[in-house]
Parts: sequence; structure tokens; C-alpha cells
Amino acid sequence: FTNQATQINAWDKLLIANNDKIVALNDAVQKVKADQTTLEQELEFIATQHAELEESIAPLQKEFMNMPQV
Amino acid sequence: FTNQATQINAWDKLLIANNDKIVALNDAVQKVKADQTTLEQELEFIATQHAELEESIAPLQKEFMNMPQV
Amino acid sequence: ELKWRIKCQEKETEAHNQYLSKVEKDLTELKQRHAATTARIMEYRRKLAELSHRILKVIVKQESTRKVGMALSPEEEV
Repeated sequence: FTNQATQINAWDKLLIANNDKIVALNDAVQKVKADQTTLEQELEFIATQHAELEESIAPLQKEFMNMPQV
Repeated sequence: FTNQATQINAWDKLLIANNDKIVALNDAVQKVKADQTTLEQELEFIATQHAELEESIAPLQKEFMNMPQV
Repeated sequence: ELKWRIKCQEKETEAHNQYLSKVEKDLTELKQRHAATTARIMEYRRKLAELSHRILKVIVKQESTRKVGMALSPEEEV
């Protein structure tokens, strides 16, 4: 009987330890998810910037490339 | 009684398996974190390049604005 | 009493197991998002290289035509 009680106490300890680790894991996963979302938003911003760059380059290219060569 | 022992044994295995899984998932999360850091650096590199490109476009745009319109 | 504790422990373990499966799924999804992000970054780097190349051509052209239409400088007149 004592043996069984000892066993149950050991399981309890392991469960509590696992529980703590799972809480930490959960925090880490939430953080990683949030960071990934930030990365994706930054990518969206880059896409907008690219479109703007392209828009400002196109007329310059058109104008300067048509200039008479020396 | 044997039946109960078998059940407890199975559950004990699950408990141990969970513990292993937590360790493995923790490693996986760390890996994702490291990968995110790499991506973050990539994005910074792109941002620097953007700034440089913008700087080289600025004088051209100025000149373009001052050009006599045909 | 012991039986009751074992029951609780079993339930707790089962809950852990379910949560861990959810984390596994989350991680799979994160890896997919990560792969997509990597692909987009590669695309943007290519795009930037292309834009840089285009603007460089404009700069070269502009430099070579800078003096067109300007009065000759004294040095050039001599």
C-alpha cells in the first residue's frame, strides 16, 4: 500500500512538472505565433514599398532613357 | 486487479510519453524561434537596400521635376 | 482515496496529451507560414536587385547626357 502511495506521489510530481513545462511551452508558442504575424505584416509593408519604388522608377526610366545620347 | 494494473501501466506510459513530447516540442519551438531571427535579419537587409535605392532615386527625381516639359 | 487520485492524474495526463497534440498542429502551421515567408523574402530580394539594376541604368544614362544643352565651359571652348 505504501508503495502505491509513493508511486502516486511520484506521478503527482511528474504531472506538476509537466504542467509547468506545458505552461512555458504555451507562452513560447504564443510568442512565436505573434512574431510570425509581425514578420508577415513587415512583408506586407515591403510589398507596398516595392510598388512605390516601381512607380517612381518607371517614369524616370522612360524619360531618361529617351534622352539624346551625347 | 490485473486489468487495473494494465490500465495504470498504460497511463504511466502516456505520462512518460508526454514528458518526452514536451521536450521535443520545446526543441521545435526553439528552432522556429531561431529561424524567425534569420528572417528578421533578412528583412532588415531588405530595408537597408530600400533606403539606399530611395537615396539614389531622389536626385534623379529632382532633376526630372526640373526638366522642361516637352 | 488513492483510486480517486489516480483518476485525477489520468484525466490530467489526458488533458496534457490533448494540449500537446494541439501544439504539434500549431507548429506544423508555423512551419508552413515560415516557408511562405522565406519564399516571399527571396522574391523581394530578387525584385530589389532588379529595381537597383534599373535605376543604375538610369543613373548611367543621366550622367552621360548631363551636359547636353548646356553652354560649353571655358575649358571646352578652348
